[in-house]
Amino acid sequence: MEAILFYILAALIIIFAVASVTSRKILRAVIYLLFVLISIAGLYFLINYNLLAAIQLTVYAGGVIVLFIFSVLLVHHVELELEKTPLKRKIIAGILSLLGLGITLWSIFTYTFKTATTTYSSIEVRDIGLKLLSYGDGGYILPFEVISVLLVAVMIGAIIVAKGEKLKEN
Amino acid sequence: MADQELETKIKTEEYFVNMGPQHPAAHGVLRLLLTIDGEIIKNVEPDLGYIHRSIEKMCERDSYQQIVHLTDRMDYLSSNINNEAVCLAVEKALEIEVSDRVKVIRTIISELTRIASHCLWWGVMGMDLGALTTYFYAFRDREYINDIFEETCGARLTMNYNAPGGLMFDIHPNFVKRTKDFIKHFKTKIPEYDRLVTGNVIFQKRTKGVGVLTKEDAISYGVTGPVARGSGLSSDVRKLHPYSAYDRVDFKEALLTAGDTFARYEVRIMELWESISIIEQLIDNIPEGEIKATTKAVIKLPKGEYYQRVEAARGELGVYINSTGTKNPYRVKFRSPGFSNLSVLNHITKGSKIADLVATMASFDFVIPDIDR
Amino acid sequence: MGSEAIIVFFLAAVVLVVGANFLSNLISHKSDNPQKREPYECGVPTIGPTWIQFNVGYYLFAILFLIFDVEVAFLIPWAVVFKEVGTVALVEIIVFIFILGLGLLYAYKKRALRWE
Amino acid sequence: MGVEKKRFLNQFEADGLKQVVPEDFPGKVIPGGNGGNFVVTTLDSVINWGRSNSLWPLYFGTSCCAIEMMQTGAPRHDFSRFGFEVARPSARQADLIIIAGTIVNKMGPVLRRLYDQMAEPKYVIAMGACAISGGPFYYNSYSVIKGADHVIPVDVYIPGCPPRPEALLEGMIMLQQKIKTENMSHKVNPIDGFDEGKV
Amino acid sequence: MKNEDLQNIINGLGENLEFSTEESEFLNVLVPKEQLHTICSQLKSNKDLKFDYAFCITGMDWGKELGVIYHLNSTEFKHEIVVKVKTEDRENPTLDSVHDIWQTAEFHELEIYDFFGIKFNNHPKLRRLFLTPDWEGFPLRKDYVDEANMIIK
Amino acid sequence: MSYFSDIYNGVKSLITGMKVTGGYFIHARKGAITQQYPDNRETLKMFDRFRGEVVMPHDENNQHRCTGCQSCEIACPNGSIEIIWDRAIDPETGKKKKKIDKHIYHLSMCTMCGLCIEACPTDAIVWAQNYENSVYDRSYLTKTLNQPGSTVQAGVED
Amino acid sequence: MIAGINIYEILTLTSILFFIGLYGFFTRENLITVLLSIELILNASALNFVLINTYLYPDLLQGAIFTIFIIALAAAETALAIAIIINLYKLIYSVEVKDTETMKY
Amino acid sequence: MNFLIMNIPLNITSTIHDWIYSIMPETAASITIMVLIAVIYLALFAIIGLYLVLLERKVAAWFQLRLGPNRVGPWGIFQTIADALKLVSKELTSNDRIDKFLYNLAPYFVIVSTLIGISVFPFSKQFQAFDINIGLFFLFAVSSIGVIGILVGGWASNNKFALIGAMRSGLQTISYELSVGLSLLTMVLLTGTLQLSEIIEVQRTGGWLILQGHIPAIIAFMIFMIAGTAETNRAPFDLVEAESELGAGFHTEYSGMKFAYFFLAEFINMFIIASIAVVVFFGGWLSPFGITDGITWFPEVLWFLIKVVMIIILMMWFRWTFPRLRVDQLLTLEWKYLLPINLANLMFMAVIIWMNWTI
Ligand code: SF4
Ligand code: SF4
Ligand code: SF4
Repeated sequence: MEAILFYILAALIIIFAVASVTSRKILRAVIYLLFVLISIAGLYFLINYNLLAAIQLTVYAGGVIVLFIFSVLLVHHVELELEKTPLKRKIIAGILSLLGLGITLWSIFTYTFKTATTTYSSIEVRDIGLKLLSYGDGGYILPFEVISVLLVAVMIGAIIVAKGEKLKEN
Repeated sequence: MADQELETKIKTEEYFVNMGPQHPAAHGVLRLLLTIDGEIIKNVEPDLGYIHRSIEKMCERDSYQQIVHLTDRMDYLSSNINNEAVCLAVEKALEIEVSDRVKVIRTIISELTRIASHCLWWGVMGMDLGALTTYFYAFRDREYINDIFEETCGARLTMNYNAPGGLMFDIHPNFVKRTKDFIKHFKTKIPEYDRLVTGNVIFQKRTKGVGVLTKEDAISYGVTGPVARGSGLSSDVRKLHPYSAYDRVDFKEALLTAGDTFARYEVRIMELWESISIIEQLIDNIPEGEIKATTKAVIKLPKGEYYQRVEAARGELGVYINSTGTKNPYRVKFRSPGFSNLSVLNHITKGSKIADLVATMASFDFVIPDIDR
Repeated sequence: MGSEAIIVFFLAAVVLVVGANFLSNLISHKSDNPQKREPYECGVPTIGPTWIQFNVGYYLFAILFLIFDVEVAFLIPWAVVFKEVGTVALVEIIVFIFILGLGLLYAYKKRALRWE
Repeated sequence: MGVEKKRFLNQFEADGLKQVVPEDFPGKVIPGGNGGNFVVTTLDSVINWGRSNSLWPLYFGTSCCAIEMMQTGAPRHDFSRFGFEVARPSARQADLIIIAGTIVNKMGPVLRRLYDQMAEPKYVIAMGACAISGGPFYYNSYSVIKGADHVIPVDVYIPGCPPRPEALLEGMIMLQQKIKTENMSHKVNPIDGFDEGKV
Repeated sequence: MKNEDLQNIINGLGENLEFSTEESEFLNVLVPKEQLHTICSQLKSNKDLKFDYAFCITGMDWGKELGVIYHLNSTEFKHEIVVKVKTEDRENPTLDSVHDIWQTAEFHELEIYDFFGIKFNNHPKLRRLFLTPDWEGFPLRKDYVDEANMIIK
Repeated sequence: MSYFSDIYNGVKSLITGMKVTGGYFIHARKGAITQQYPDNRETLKMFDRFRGEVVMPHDENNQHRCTGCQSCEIACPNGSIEIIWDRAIDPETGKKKKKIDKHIYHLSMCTMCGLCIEACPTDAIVWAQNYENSVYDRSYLTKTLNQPGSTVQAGVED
Repeated sequence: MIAGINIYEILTLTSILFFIGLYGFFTRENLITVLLSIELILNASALNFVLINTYLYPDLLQGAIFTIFIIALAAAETALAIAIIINLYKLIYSVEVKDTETMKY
Repeated sequence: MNFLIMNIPLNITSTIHDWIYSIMPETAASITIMVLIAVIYLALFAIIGLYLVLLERKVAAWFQLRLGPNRVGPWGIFQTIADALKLVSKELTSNDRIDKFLYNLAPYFVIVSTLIGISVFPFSKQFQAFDINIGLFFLFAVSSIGVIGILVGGWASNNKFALIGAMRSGLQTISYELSVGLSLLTMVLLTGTLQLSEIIEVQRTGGWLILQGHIPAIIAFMIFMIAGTAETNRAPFDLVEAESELGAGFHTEYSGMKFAYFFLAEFINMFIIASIAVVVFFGGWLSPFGITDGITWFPEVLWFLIKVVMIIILMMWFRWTFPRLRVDQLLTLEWKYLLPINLANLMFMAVIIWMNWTI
């Protein structure tokens, strides 16, 4: 049954990804992307990385997509359609992508992965939390702090960009 | 899309929104054409006439008794006050002196009408600001007044109780008792209104400093009624040109100077107290007297122009009658308080948000048929 | 055994909801006229372009939200293990929130949180 | 003062007492009872039960009658007892227009537009003399439409100026009765042929 | 202030002013239409008059002439007068707008335009206020006929 | 510090407001003044001055008091009353006399102003207190007040 | 680990996703849609991290934690990019890639 | 992760369970059972939604001195059924210039996201569809995508009121989501787990969390209630469909079933928020002071529902008392008051736990 679900999700991911990069209505493209993201969250659920799935949903679906929608709402209108890409460019890009895909797949399939033999158990939030807060080997306490700096940097950057001239006024 | 096309399409960051004629905050059928940028209002253009019923034209073909019933339908919330205005004008022209009894009854009923009107306004103001319960509490209290009216006048809203020369008929024997009961009841309710709305932090934040109207603007725009008094412009006709029994009662003119939505709110609440005190002063000693001075069956006003004003719930209502001596008036003009108040709306809501516009409009207490006539 | 139950639940929900709508479409009574196909705006035709451009305030909040959202995502594992880890976690989070607090303060000072 | 009068519970009962309409009586007259002659099936009766008990009105009070309409919603009369209190600000979601007040020439197209934009099934109640015939503004007025049924088909008329809240409730109950006799497969849209004068 | 005093002051403001107090409780001033704007602005600015509050502006059809009646009041001195202005041109009546003196006039002039067809020079945006933009005729004129809408009793 | 006092005062005012509504909520059944129309149809009496509809009372001999003087028609501001009259020979005096054929009353237009009743010299028409007049078809609202075959009461003169 | 699915199938999926993103990146004319394509690419790689972690080193957590960081970075990047795009739009009223070239002058 | 198949101690459940397994291959059987559960939950969902609507109307009436619906069935209990029937049989309208796909998608989005949310609640010890190990966070995640439906629906309607409403909605939901998340996190510090059933277990021994957590818990509860009310777009935060300003707001163009979905979702969202509050602050299905712990047959569901209804009535009380905020005040409230207080409160709580001040 998991296999069936996997195939369903994979199909959804690919279909909506294609739809997302080809749709000529911009908000639809965003929504298709949202479906891709939700399906990926589904995959995470399937392998029991529940925390990841939830983060994917919160940050991506709830945050990034909302931000996208906001920007679309700001710059686009429901009756407006995107410009057509020249066919030539499409073909070239298509061929290039297919080529790249072929090479990647070829290299993947010619490599034998040592699939792990240890029995696999689902991840608890605890494990991740402990990892994030340990500073020994394999601990991530530093990146954790750095992320906060990054976030603040982004915040300040965004405010400066967004406010532009208005910032100088006050 | 070509660049120019895009540019012409987007450069206008402003857009138009119709608010009304069918809109919950339109107080009936006012249509405002809003020019908006984001949520900021750039311009408010009222479009009237969605309830323009040509009352002024109709008056030119009606007899003076018949005009009275039309005025009920103008500002239906202060219907009795409107009736009174026409009757007073006719009586002034005919030089009829109505009896004290009529004067006192008229005053009491007018004040009751004012209370009913302000009650409705309070309920609707709360509703416009999102506090829906106010509407029900206010209508509960209105219901008592309606009972008083219905018992005495036979109708709840459009009473047509005044007639040129007096009243249609005498008050009902229960009138005094009912009115006193109501006053007693209502005195406990106004503090409740205050607790529920006036002190509320959200309400204060929504109304204080919103839609500020200065005294100069109030004068220039000819604003009247509680709106003017909220801006410090003394304009109470009951004080300035007393009519009926107002010269024999003691009351204060509600006057505040802040000029914002909250001040207008406060003024009306103060007026509720004043109305109660006026009724209390009169209700116990209604003098005896004629209920209706005899008039001819066909009333003809002497040639001339007559202007009578009264203080309706929304402000000064002026009735201008131009008579050529026939049984119909030559020209009747109602100077409705809402009309001039409306003209100031654009001026004071420019630059505020949609929500502020709604709050300001609620504090103006428009009755659209009164504006449109 | 994975969390596929959630996925199945999701699919079932979608099917049922869409089905109900389909049913409703089937039994409802219909009529058509040109006015019905226009946007509803208080009973009068819309005026001017329906293009609405909002001012910058809107998306700045979305950006700030995104940033704090990421923060919440990071705080969750922290919160779960806080009792176990103890002092390190406390120091860690104080620094973390302090830095973000600085950002918030900056935004506040620059009136980015004021919507005009 | 005052005389009690018999009330006709069922309007069809009153048929015998119907008066001849004077020739020059203004306005189109819409006969009542839409589809009332058909057999009502079970499914119909279930759906009719739902529809009749869930009439969500649109805010459409133009003048004085609107106050009585509000009064009907207020504690004393409380039309929420019947489930009518869910007033929708958008025509798309409403089932019923209560025309409470005068309809003037400028408002006519708006009313029509609102009616057109409502989703089926939709019903109309004309409340008050103005909405029925122009009422006090029938003669001498240059701007009042002489009856809302010149603009849209009306299901129930409630005379009065303004009608008492009880009268409005009675009108709504009558509308419920009317809905209960509807038959889905034979339902004709009242608006069909309305503009051509076929009724 | 007494009507006579008012009359004396106002008389000095312009020429050909007609005064009357008959048939009215106020002092009526009939102003030639050319002088309307100047006199009105002086009525407001004159420090003894200060008519700053226009409480009623009425359009009027006297049968022969069309015109406007301004009821003015001074919020400071509480005295009141009536200013009248007439124009005989029924085809294309034009008067000066006083909206820059009393801003309330902006709306009232719209109403008068709507009902009487009197055009006001310098009015910011003259439009149909109450009636539909394509309405024919001006209903409050005495010679208005409208067979379609108006049923005469 | 105003930051915290703002919060305190704000919350306090909100709670004051909630007390008012909460009080009503607790006394919900007692405070409700709702009438149970239509269940109370039997007991629901209008005030005796209530203006429901204009009617013309007839006595047991099917006689009314209307002389057909048309005062009401003239007084009515909006033409809700139309009188169709006739002349008939009075059997007693032998003189030709005005008499009503039909006293038509448009309930659909009546504004309940009461002017007709004030105007009627013979008190032939009075207010009825019925308030339930809804119809499906507006032609029901045009009524003939005098019953078929009715006559004027003896001795009523205008 | 997903029963019945081996790592090749999963890697195929992620590669396809990656190249769809790449295709979009090349063909799209609009800045926002370009950004969408970038999101696709990022997601493909994040998915890869997780899956390789699951399949090859189920006892470690590096993949998962890295994915969290990737998501955080993606969010940060999007936030800034959107801020820039909207600012651009306010300047030249367009978010088309080709129009941005006018910015050079 | 546990997947409890509603182990209601009734024979009939297990009979059905066995029977399904007996007639089908295993995979099909488990799918069937999941679908069955889904269907049961959806039915529950509809019933809860409809009766919450009725409750709202009744409660509103009681606040307003009225009686509320009481004619359709005894005490009006069939009122909302009639409404539902009406809405099902109502025409679905749309206008010409919409984006068809997105317009139709939006209501599903909103309703499905709330539906998923309801599935993780422990109504009682046994009565829980999924006991997912990230329970709270999952709820938070799911609720964060519901807003997309509103945004998209408002945009796709091609209606100005709808667009303004949608914009406001987006702004409001994303802002207040932070406060919801952070106030819940404050409590997670106490429990050390996100799993809902375990959160309740923690409270079995230590008392309800709102008592365990002293002042910070109370502050967190207050913030949660405010933010939760805002999340569900209810008054005083109902700017999205502020009637007096925007008419019907983002769903101006929707009718019939689609409108019903939005309408229902609002109420289910309220239920979700109340349920979270009950689970996190008031001990879920635990009886107060363990008064019914000894009684084995006592349906613990009842406690859960009673508590939820109390919280819901509290939210309704807000709605029927307060005026609506203005957009900028809404934002000020969140970004100037709630968020900083919340962060401080979180640290306060951390310090309290670190110092072991808990009861
Ligand atoms: S019927 Fe009477 S009360 Fe109703 S709107 Fe007309 S005039 Fe007003
Ligand atoms: S009550 Fe008034 S409107 Fe009605 S018939 Fe009598 S006079 Fe006419
Ligand atoms: S009802 Fe009265 S007024 Fe009217 S015609 Fe008869 S007698 Fe005359």
